[in-house]
This record gives sequence, C-alpha cells and structure tokens, in this order.
Amino acid sequence: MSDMIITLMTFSPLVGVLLLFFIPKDSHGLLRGVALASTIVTFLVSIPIMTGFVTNAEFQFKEFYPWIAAGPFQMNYNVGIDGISLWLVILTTFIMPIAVLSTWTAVETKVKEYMIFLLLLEVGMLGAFVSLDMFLFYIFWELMLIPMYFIIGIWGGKNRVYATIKFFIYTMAGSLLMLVALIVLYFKAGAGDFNLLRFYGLNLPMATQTWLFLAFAFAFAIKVPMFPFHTWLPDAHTEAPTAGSVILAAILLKMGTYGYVRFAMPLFPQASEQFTPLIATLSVIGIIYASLVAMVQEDVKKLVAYSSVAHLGFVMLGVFALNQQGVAGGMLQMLNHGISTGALFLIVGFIYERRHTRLITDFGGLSKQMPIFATIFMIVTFSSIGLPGTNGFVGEFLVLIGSFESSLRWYTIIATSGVILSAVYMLWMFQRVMFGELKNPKNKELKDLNAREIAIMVPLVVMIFVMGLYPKPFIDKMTPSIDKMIQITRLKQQVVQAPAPQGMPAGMPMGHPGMPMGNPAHEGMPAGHPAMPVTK
Amino acid sequence: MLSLHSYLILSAILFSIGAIGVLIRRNAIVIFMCVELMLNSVNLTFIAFSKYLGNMDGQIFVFFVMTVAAAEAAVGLALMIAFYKNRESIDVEDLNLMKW
Amino acid sequence: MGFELFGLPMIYYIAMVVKVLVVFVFVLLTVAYATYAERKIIGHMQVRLGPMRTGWHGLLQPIADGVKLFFKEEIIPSQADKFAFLLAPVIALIPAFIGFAVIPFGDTIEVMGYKIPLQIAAFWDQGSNKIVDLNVGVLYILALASVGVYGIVLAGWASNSKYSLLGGLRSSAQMISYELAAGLAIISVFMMSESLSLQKIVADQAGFGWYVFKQPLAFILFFICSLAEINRTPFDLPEAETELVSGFCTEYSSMKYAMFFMAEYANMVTVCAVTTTLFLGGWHGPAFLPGWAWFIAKVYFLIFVCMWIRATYPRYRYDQLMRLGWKVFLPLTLLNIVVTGLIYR
Amino acid sequence: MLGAYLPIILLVIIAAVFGFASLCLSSLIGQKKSSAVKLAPYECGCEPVGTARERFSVKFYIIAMLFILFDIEAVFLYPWAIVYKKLGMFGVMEMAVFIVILFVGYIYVWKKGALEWE
Amino acid sequence: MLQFPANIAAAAGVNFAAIMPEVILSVIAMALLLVNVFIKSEQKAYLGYLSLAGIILTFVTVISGWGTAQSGFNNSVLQDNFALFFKGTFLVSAFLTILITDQYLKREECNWGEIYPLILFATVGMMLMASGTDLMTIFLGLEVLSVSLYVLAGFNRANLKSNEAGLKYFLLGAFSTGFLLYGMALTYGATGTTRVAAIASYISQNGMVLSNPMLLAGMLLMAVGFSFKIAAAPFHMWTPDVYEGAPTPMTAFMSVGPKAAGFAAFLRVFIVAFPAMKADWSELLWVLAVLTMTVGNITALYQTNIKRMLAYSSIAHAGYVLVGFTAGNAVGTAGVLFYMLSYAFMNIGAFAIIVLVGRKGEDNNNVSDYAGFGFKHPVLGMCMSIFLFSLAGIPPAAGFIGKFYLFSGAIQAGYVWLAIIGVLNSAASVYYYLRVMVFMYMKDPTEEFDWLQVSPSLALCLLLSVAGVLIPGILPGSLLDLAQKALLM
Repeated sequence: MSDMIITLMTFSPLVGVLLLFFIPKDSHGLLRGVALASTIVTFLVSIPIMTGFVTNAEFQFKEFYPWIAAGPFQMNYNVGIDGISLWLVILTTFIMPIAVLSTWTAVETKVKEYMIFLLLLEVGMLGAFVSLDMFLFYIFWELMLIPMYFIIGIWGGKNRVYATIKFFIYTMAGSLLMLVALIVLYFKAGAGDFNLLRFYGLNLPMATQTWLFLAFAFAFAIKVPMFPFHTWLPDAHTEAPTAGSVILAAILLKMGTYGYVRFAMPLFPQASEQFTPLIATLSVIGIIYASLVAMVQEDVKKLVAYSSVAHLGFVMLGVFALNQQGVAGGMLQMLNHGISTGALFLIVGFIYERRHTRLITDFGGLSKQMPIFATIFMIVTFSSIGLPGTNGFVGEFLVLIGSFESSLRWYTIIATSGVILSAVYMLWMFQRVMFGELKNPKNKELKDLNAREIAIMVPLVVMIFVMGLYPKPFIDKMTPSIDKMIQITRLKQQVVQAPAPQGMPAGMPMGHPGMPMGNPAHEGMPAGHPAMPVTK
Repeated sequence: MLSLHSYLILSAILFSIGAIGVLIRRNAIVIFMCVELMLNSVNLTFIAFSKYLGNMDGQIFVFFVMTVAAAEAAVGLALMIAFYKNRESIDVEDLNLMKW
Repeated sequence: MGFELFGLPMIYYIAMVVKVLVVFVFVLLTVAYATYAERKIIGHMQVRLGPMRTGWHGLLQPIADGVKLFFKEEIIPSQADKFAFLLAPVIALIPAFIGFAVIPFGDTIEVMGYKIPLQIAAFWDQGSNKIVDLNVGVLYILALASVGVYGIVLAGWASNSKYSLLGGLRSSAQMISYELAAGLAIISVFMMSESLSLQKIVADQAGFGWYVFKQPLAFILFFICSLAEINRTPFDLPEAETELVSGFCTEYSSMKYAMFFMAEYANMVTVCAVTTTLFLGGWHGPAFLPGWAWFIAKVYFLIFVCMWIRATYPRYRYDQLMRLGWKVFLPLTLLNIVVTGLIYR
Repeated sequence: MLGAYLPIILLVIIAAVFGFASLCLSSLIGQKKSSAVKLAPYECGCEPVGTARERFSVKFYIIAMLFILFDIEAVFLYPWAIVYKKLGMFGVMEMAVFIVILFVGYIYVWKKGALEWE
Repeated sequence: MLQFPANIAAAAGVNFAAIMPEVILSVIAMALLLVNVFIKSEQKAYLGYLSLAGIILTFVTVISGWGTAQSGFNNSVLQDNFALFFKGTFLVSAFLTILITDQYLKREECNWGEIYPLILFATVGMMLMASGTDLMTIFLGLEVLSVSLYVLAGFNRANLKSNEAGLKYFLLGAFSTGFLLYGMALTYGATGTTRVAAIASYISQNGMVLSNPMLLAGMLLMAVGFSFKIAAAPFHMWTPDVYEGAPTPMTAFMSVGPKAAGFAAFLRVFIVAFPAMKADWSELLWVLAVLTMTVGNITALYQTNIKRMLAYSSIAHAGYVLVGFTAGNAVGTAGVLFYMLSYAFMNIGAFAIIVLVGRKGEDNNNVSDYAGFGFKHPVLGMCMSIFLFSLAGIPPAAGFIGKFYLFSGAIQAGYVWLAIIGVLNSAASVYYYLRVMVFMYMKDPTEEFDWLQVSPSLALCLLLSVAGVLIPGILPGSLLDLAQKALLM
C-alpha cells in the first residue's frame, strides 16, 4: 500500500465527493461531516508521507504508470515527493480540514456543491504538488481553477462574478502560455515524455530559454501574484467566502512560487539568471506597493489580501537569491504565509460572520467584547509581521539574509522597509479594530469565539509557535532538495557561461547531503557569479 | 476560331458580374440569378477547358453543376416562398431579424 | 468553287440562303393556310362551310386576315411593362420559326457536283465526304420549346391583366409539364438510334424501319405531349376563350396578336415535322415520290390529325390536364425507357 | 461545325426581322385613337380591381420546381441513351437504379399531394 | 500522409465497397422518405428510431471497413482510414442530432418526418466529401450536404427566424459554391484533371507552380470556397445568423458535421493535391486561422443569445482547427480529426441543453434565461458545465486534449506564434463560456424551469455526449492513436 500512498492521498478527497453525491442536499450536517471526515482522512494519509520521508534530495514515494501514448506524445502518471513539495503537500492537507470547519456556519446554501468543490480543489492542489510529469502537472494546475471559480462565484460576496471571472481568465491566460512553452520544451527536448527530471538534464540555447522562461514566469507570476499581475488577487480574496480566501492564500498562491522553484528556474537557469534583476525589481515593487496600498485599505480583508502580495514578494526575493538561505527562507515563508494569512482570513471570516461587514471603521474596541478572539488575532498578527518567536520571523529573516548575501543586496535593503511597513499596517489595523472605544452599538452584541472556532484556530496558533521556535525539522527536510535545485540551476548557468571543464558529466550526481544552516559553502557568493564554482 | 483565352476572359467577366451582382443587388431572386450566372460562367470555363484539353472530365463536371444548380434553385425558391409568406418581401434588406 | 469563306465553298452559302428562304416561306405559307384549312376542315366536320367569301372557297381568307390585322389599332394597356409587352410576341415567334432548321426534309441533292442535304443546319463536308449536321438536333428543338415559354409568360406578365397573368402561368405550367414527358418519351428513340442527330435518326428508319412500329407507346405519348406543349386543343387551356378570354393574349391586338397566332401554328408545323422525323421515317417512303414530297405529305397528314382532334375532343379541365401529364404520362415514359432498355439491349 | 450553325443564325435573323418588321409596320399603319378606358386592362368591362401583379397559387412554383428537377434528371438520360448499348447490362442496371431513385422522389411528391391541382 | 495508396492506385472501375456506407445510408434515407408519407403524424417518431438504426448499421460498416483502403469509380472515391474516421464523426453527429430532434419538433409543432431523411442525406453528402478524391465527387458531396442543410436551416417554416436563416444560408452557400467551383474549374484547366492525386502528380512533374497563376488562383478560390463552408473569417458572415435562426438541433448539426466535412475535403484537397504548394497555402491558412479565431472569439464576447454565442464560438473553433491544418504535419492533422470528433460531442451536448431550456418559437435562448438553471437542475447543469469547459479547452475534457494536439502540431511545425495567438484566444473565449455558467450558478433564478421535460432520447444524447467529452478527455490515448492511424494509410 505504501507504494501507492501519494495516489491514495491525492485522490482520497474524491471518495468524499462520491459519498457527497449520494447524500440528500438538505442534510447539511451530514454533508459537512462527510466533507470534514474526508479532509481529515486525507490529512491522516499524508502523515506517513511526512514521517516516512527520508531526508535526501531524491524524489520519494514515486509512482509511474503510462497514461497517454499517441503519436509523438507520451504522457505518464508520474508522481513523487521531495523536500520542496513535501511541506506544501502537508500544508494543503493540514489547511483543508480547517477550511471545511470554517464554513460550518458561514455557508448555509448549496452546502453539497460547496463541499464537493472544496474536495475537488484539494485533489487539484495535491496533484499539482506531486506531479513529476509536466503534462500531468498542467492538468492538475488547470483542474484547480474550476472549483475555485465556482467557490468564489457562487458563495462569494457582492462583486463575486467580476472577481471570479477575472481570477479565472488571468490564471487561464498565463497557464495557456505555459502550455505553449511546455509543448515547445517538449519538442526541443526531442519527443519522449514529459518527465520533469528528463527536462532538467537539457541544455537549451539561450534564446529558447528566454522565451520559455518568460512564458512559464508569466504563468507563475500571475499565480503568485507578482506586481503588476496581482490585480485579480484583492478582488478574488475580497469576494471569496472565508474558506475560499483561506485556500487561495494558503495554498493556491504557493503554486506560483512553487512553480518558480520547481520549474521555471531549474529548467531555464540562464534565462532565470538573466531575468533575476527584473523579477527582483518586481518583487520589491510588489512589497512596497502592496504594503502602501494595504495601509490605506478600509476593508480588513482587502488589507490582508494586499499583505499577501507583499509577503509573496519576499518569497520571490528569497527564491531568486538562489542560495540556500534564500530559497529555504522562501520555502519556509511559503508555509508561514499559508498558516498566518490563512489564519488572518479565518479571523476576518469570524467577524464578518457576526457583523456582515469588514470595514475597519465599523469596528473598534472589540478586545473588550471578545478577549479570546483578540488574543488569537494578536498572535496571528505578530506572526504575519514576523515578530521573533513566531514563524514569520524565521522565514523573513532567512529570506533577507539569503538575498542580502546574493547579488540582490540592494533590493534586499529596500525590501527590508517592507518589513517595517507591514508592521505598520498590520498593527494599525489591529489597533483600530481591537482597541479604542466600543462606539458602534452593534459591536456590543458580539459574542466571543465559540468552541468550533477556537478548535479551528488552535492548530494554526500551535503551528505558528512550533515553526517559530523550532523550525529545524522543516528546514532540514527540505534542504537537500533545495540544494539540488540550486545546484541544477547554478551548474547549468555556469556550463553555458564558462567553458565546461573537461569531463564534467551533464547530469552530475546531485545528492548533496544536508548542509547545516549557516554552512559557509555559498555564503557571500552572489548568485550566478561566473567565476564562482558551485561545488567544492 | 476563338481561342481558349476568349472563353476564359468571357467567363471571368460573367463570373465577376455575377459576384458583384450578389453583393450589390437587394432582391433575393436577383441575387440567386446572379449566383446562377456565376455557376454558368464556371460551366463555360469547364467546357472551354474540356474542349481545349480534349478531355471529357470538364463536360461531365458541367452536368453535375447543372444538376446541382437545379436542385439549389428548387430549394432556394422554396425558401424564398416560405420567407415571402411570413414576411411579404424577398428583399434581403428584410433579412434583418438577426443582427449583431 | 474558287471563292471560300471560313473554309466553306461559295456554293455552300448560296445553298444555305436558298434553303433558309425556301423553308421560311414554306413555313409561313403553311401557317397561313393551316389557319384556313383548320376552319375549313372543322367546318366540314361540323357540317358547316367555313370561310367562303374571299376568293374561291375563301382561299384568300388568310391574306385578308393578315391585311386586316395590320390595320388594326395597336393598344398597349396602361401600366403594362411596355418593353416586355412588345418583346413577348417576337420571343414567341422566333423559336417557332427557327425550329425547322434542324429537320431533314428530304434526301441529299447534288448541284454541280456539290452535295446539298435538304436540311438547313447541315452541309456536305468535302474533306471527309460526309454530311455534317447539328449533332444535337433534338436538344436544339427542346431548347427552342423552352424558349417559347418565355414569350407566353412574358406576355401574360407584361399585360398587367389578371386574365393574361393567369393564362400565362397556366400555359407555362402546362408547357413545362408536358415538355418533361415529351423529352422523356423520345429518349427511347435515341436508345434505338444511338444518336441525337436527326440525320442519323432518319437514316436509321429507312425502308419502313419506322420507330413508330418499334416504339408505339413513345409515339403516342410524344404526339399527345406535343399537342399539349403547343397549346393545341384539347389542351388549349391557356387561351381558353370561355374561361380566360384568350388568356395571355387578352390584351394583345393587331399584328402582335397575329404573331402569337402565327407562332402557335408554326409550332404545330414544327411539332408535326419533328414527329415525322422521329417516328414516321422522316422523308423516307416508297421511291415513286421524292423524299421531300413524302415528308410534306406526312407532315400535312399530322397537321390534319391535329385539326381532327380539335374537332373531336372537348377541352380538358386544368386539374385533369396536369394529372394526365404528371401522373400518367411521366411514369409511362419512365416505364417505356426501362422496358426499352431491357428489350433492345 | 460552323457550317451547321451558320444557317441557323441566318434563320434567326430572318425570323427576327420578320417579327420586328411586323411590329413596326402595324404600329405605323394601324389607326391610333386611344383613350384611358381603352388602355385599361380588360376585366369583363368592369373597372379593374386591384393590381394584376398579385400573389398567385404556390402550385405554379411547385410545378416549376418539379419540372426543373425532373428535367435535369432527363439530362442524364440523354447521354446514357446514346451509349447504353455499349455499356451493356451494367448500363441498364445503373440507369435502373437511377430511375428507381427518381421514382422514390416521384412517389414522395405524389403522396405529398404536390401533383394534385385543386 | 494521406497519400493515395500505391497498391490500389491502379484500381479503377466500379467498387461498391468504397461507397458502402453512403449506399446503405442513402437507401435507408429514401426508404424513410417513402415511409414518411404513408404513416400518420403521431407515428413520426418511429422515423427517428429507424434512422438511428440506420446510422448504427452504417456505423458498423464503417468500423468493419477500418484498416482497408477501397478505391472505386475510377479513383474518384477512396475510402481510407481518413475517410472512415470522418465518416464515424459524421455518423456520431447525426446520431446525437437525431436524438435531440424529436423533442424539439414536438415543442415547435413542426413534426414533419422529412427532417430525418434530410439529416441522413446531409450525412451521405458529408461522407462523400470525406472519401472524395476527385473534385467532382467532393463537389457533389458538398452539394448533397448543402442542399439538405438549406432545407434543414429553414425547416421550422412557420418561424420567421428559421425562414431567414434558411434563405441566408442558401444565398451565401450558393455564392460560396460559385467560388469553390471556379477554383475547381481553374485547377482543372491548369492540370487537366480533377483527380486530386493526378493534380499532385501533374504539379510534381511540371513544377514551376508560381509561374502558373491559373493554378494558384484555382487553389485560392477553392480555399475561399472551403472557408465559406467551414465558416472561417472573413467568410463567416453567414454563420451567426444562420445558427441563430435555424432550428436548434439543426444548428447543433450544422456546427459540427458539415464543418468536419468541410475540413475533411479541405484537408484532402490541399494535402494530397497541393503538397508542392504547401509553403503558399500554409501562409494563407495562417492568416485565416488567426482571423477566424480572433473574430470568432471577440464577437462572441458581446452576444446575448446563446445560440448566436455558440455560433461565434464555432467560428473560433474552426480557427483552432485551422491552426492544426496550417501545421499540416501528422500531429496537427490528427488533431483536426480528433478535435472534430470531440467537438461533435461537446457542441451537440451543449445544444441539447439549449433545446431543453428553449421554449416554443425559439424562445428562451438568451444567456440570461439560464439564470439559476444550474441549481434547479443540478445534473443538467453539470452536463452543460462539462460541455462548456470542454469548449473552453479546460482539462480534463476532450476539448483540452484536442486543442493541445492542434497547438502541438503548430508548435512542432514551427508556428509558435500561431499557437500563442491560439491560446490567447482560448483564454479570451473562456469569458463567454463562463458567462453562461455565471448565469447558471451565480445568478438568482428568475424561472422555476418546471416545464423542462427530458425525453429519454435527449437523456441518452446527454449521456453519450458527456461520455464522449470525458472519456477521451481523461484517456485520449486510443482515440488519438486512431486519429494518427487514420492519416497513415
């Protein structure tokens, strides 16, 4: 059974979908229960993956079945997990039960369909993270769109139709370009199959790389979202129902950054090196711009949405630093952002459910009325700001260290101001909502969090502290894979730029055993510096 | 005797007259007659080529074109009658129920 | 012989002009006297005398009629489409008179060593020593029959009179219906002769190998259909005086009316000539008379039959007429083709 | 072939001249005393009612269409008739099939009542 | 690819095996025509069943013929795998169309049995187009198809829109036939033959293509004629009006079968007869493809009538298919085959829903009339969503695989920009497909949809369509393989 565990995990929500089909649409309790059970089962199935993951750079739990063979094409069902995807998979399975729980009372209409879409979404996300066949990845990537489209469009806010179509078309346009690039890549690789690992071994000419990278980068940039492709995000976030926002923020956005780490950079190293300044610029602009915009938001949810843009700017900066700290920080920041921003959206959802408004001016002084809520809100806010002791700190710190030590030093310095800005807008918002006078009479009726809501938040809060105080296991498991990714990328950058040393095999052994943090191996080495050897 | 070119030029002229007629005339029947003119100019082309090449294919083709033109005429007139019954007009300007 | 034009000797042109003029005059005279003959024959059949005043036994009657019509007032109804109104009789007239062109009306004669076929649209090709005639003669006849319809429809439409319109429509419907049956009926003749050339068809019937014996059904069908096609009684509905006040020519007067009248009789002559050619052996006959005499005799006999029919049968009702054409004649002609195909394989 | 067509052209010219000459002659020598009433379309002596260019029975169209269709089928029979002896049994069967198909349409038209004239 | 098989190139004379499907279907259609006039109007549905049986019978013939090439009638027809694949497509579309016809006819009270033989005759015409290897045969097939379609488009004769559609289609269809024919005539004059294979050998022997303007003009005019038939811009003007006005099942049929037939003949003529001029015609098709996609998609964005919207969408789809055609390689061409088959399922499926939702007099066909439909009828809503997603080219529907193949073909042949324009169009097209779903799921219902009645045959059509969209979408291997094999013989 264990050799099929990824399949089992990926498709176990489908069992829930099948069950839901046969449950009458009026028995809401049962529907919710089954959906919750299904996500919890999925989470449970994913635990052996986490525990059974051996810390090395190899893909594990691999499965391979031929799927489509037609003409020059060979697509396979090829899945596996490495350190990069491991935590994102776990994050997904971890967030999903919480998302389902969060909709317990928020969604009262068309519960059956809602739950079906949530579960389908989970299949899509898990599938995209575990795919090693690029065609399969693309299928899952697109598959995520449909449920999300419905979730925002049907259960969203007033402006939901606009938001959801914008979301869909933006993402679709990007991913279709990626598809074209994928096909080009396939033919450039000499037809065979869509195996990602095979593509890693390619040495493409610079011009090809440039175009392909642009296509992939465009698709992922929309998903991240990077400035200036971010405009769909505030709309989608604001209009989506709470669970939608949570999933969107916690997982879907990670698809973009994951795409860079897994595909765009290692596949097209020289191009990614060439475009590093551009991407870094956009990231920094994104950080500053989103922070500034967040500051003036009236709507809490919009504020959180813009904070997402800013946070993901940090992730991108870290990833493109292309050294161990940077990438690891970026990866960790992806998890952190998933947890803390997810939690923030949940929190916004809680008060929205009570007051049906999200305007900051409608609130004030809630802390007196809702002490538990206030406490949790505060913890999550600190996590989002990146206060030491919370998870946010570790990630942000690593990113800044990493990128400071890379060629992106000056970008880092500017980006650091984003950290301060984030503290400003988050705390200001927190202050306006929670403290001050309890002026609005409607707020006097507010009840504090109930048991279910606390149950939802507790795991997140726990994770905030666990990851903030003891991030080592997380980082350790991903480090070999990150090293390998950096190696692939760097190595090929060098192959083209400097004449390759004699006898250097194209596919050098990549298994670089886990380097402890702070290993000076690459310290101070600007990414892509031509003279610098990658391996000792 | 007349050369192949004269036939071809004549048929090209007829074809153009037909095509232009289709585009500028407003009466459905006239338009249809212009279409028939086009078809017949094609027939002329076929016959001229057939004669020139000493090859019967072109003439056989003309048979089929004529047959088809007849069938089209029958169907077309039926459609025009049906339209006229409901609309009291066969002016293509009145084919305007659907526009984008 | 020295002078040539388009590769043809001068004598060809002379023969051509002579033949054309002779035939034209012959048809014109036949038409004129067919009107007279009709009145006389029917008169006598109905125990009347017919025209008696002008000339001996009224022999000058056709000329008198012609002169009278010339002096009649020409009326073009208001609101009529003037151009079409004037054009219609000419369109009716021309095909009626030129149909004769492809009919071989006698054996080949020799003048100064140059063979002249007695057929307008034919000549002797000295190179191959063969008579060349229009190899699609029958199609020519059928085509002219179709053109003739235009004259009548145009007349009916241009007159701007309800009777005319209805008459024109009726006649066109009738003509095309029977044209179809007639066209299908003669296919069996082509199957026998394996040619559309009337010269060849006539040649095949030499020595009493007349197609009327081999294809009696086709002969009957073709002759009746032809009567209907030229609007002869009992199928003269388009001009039914009692119903439609002469149908399509209600509004026509003077010479224009005469032209329709002439066209009708010329058509009759042509049809009889075609029937003779296709079924009655053309100009073939016992040698004691020249070919052209046999031909004329046969044609006149058929014209007489037409008049005889007119004297005998009442007019059909329109629905009966159409039913006869579509439901009886059409399947019969198809059947005839299949049977012929099976027998004369 | 020109030799066979030239006389026809001549005949056409003669017939046309004859036709147009009669037209012109009669209009030249005929009397001209027209009046509005005389020029009115004939309607049994009454005032003409409405226009004559009205709609008329669709039957005429149907007959016309049927004619076109069947006539064109006849077009196929003519060349066949010329060569059917050379084609042998195959030719006969081929045309039998053709006529059967024609007959299917014929029966359809008959049963649909297109040949009824009421 | 698509070459005339050498081993049977010499085969001449009659060979009924080469036109067996056509023969069977024509005989059945004629029999139905006769049966139709002898039965009562309540029994007309039997005609539908009979025609379905006939289609199945023909389909069996088609399947049993797979793998063997039959040439006949002096090489004017060639039933190879290519033809058989298309014949299968036509039969599928006719089958699905007939399944939704009955309900429509009853609703519109125009329950005349002629529609079934007409559909079958149109199918015969399409099949003839697919297997025609002589311009004459192709033309005949095209006209058998077109004449039937003119009638079908105007079939609802009491409805003014249907009249108008029929008349418009007729006038423009006949017009385009003129161009096609003129092209054929010039090609014939330039090469002295109408057989496509002989045209190709003439060109290869005589070379100097560009120095023969007549041939080039012939090819261009033929391209224009075919473009009319497949509704490629700028020759697409008739499509929206005709599709909107025609009876809905006929719109479904027209948008699928004839288009596929047009492509079959287009492909056959251009790939077999003009391989030497590929450089010329692929330039032309490039432009056509871009125009067609763009015009179709952009205009579809503004439509409010769902039939009209799908009409523009079908124009756009012709554009995608032209992308594969432009590529002209094995992948692209196989993509055309695959796409046309899957398009049959998804489009007819969508039209089945439109038939259901519509009301007498072609009413209720606005996109806004679908408000709340998805939740009132979850299963039907799901079907419609699947069809729309497939049309939009979103996995795991067959439409995605089809587009993937078409664009792959273009990319393999080096037309990367064409593929990019294609996918951008595809992304834009998502908007109007989604708009239907927006109304279906995201607007409050204005109607109860309680009049909806799903007849068993319509349900069968939906079932088949969903299967035809999802199964090749998830496991396209065997069908793609079939499409590839269709080209190799």
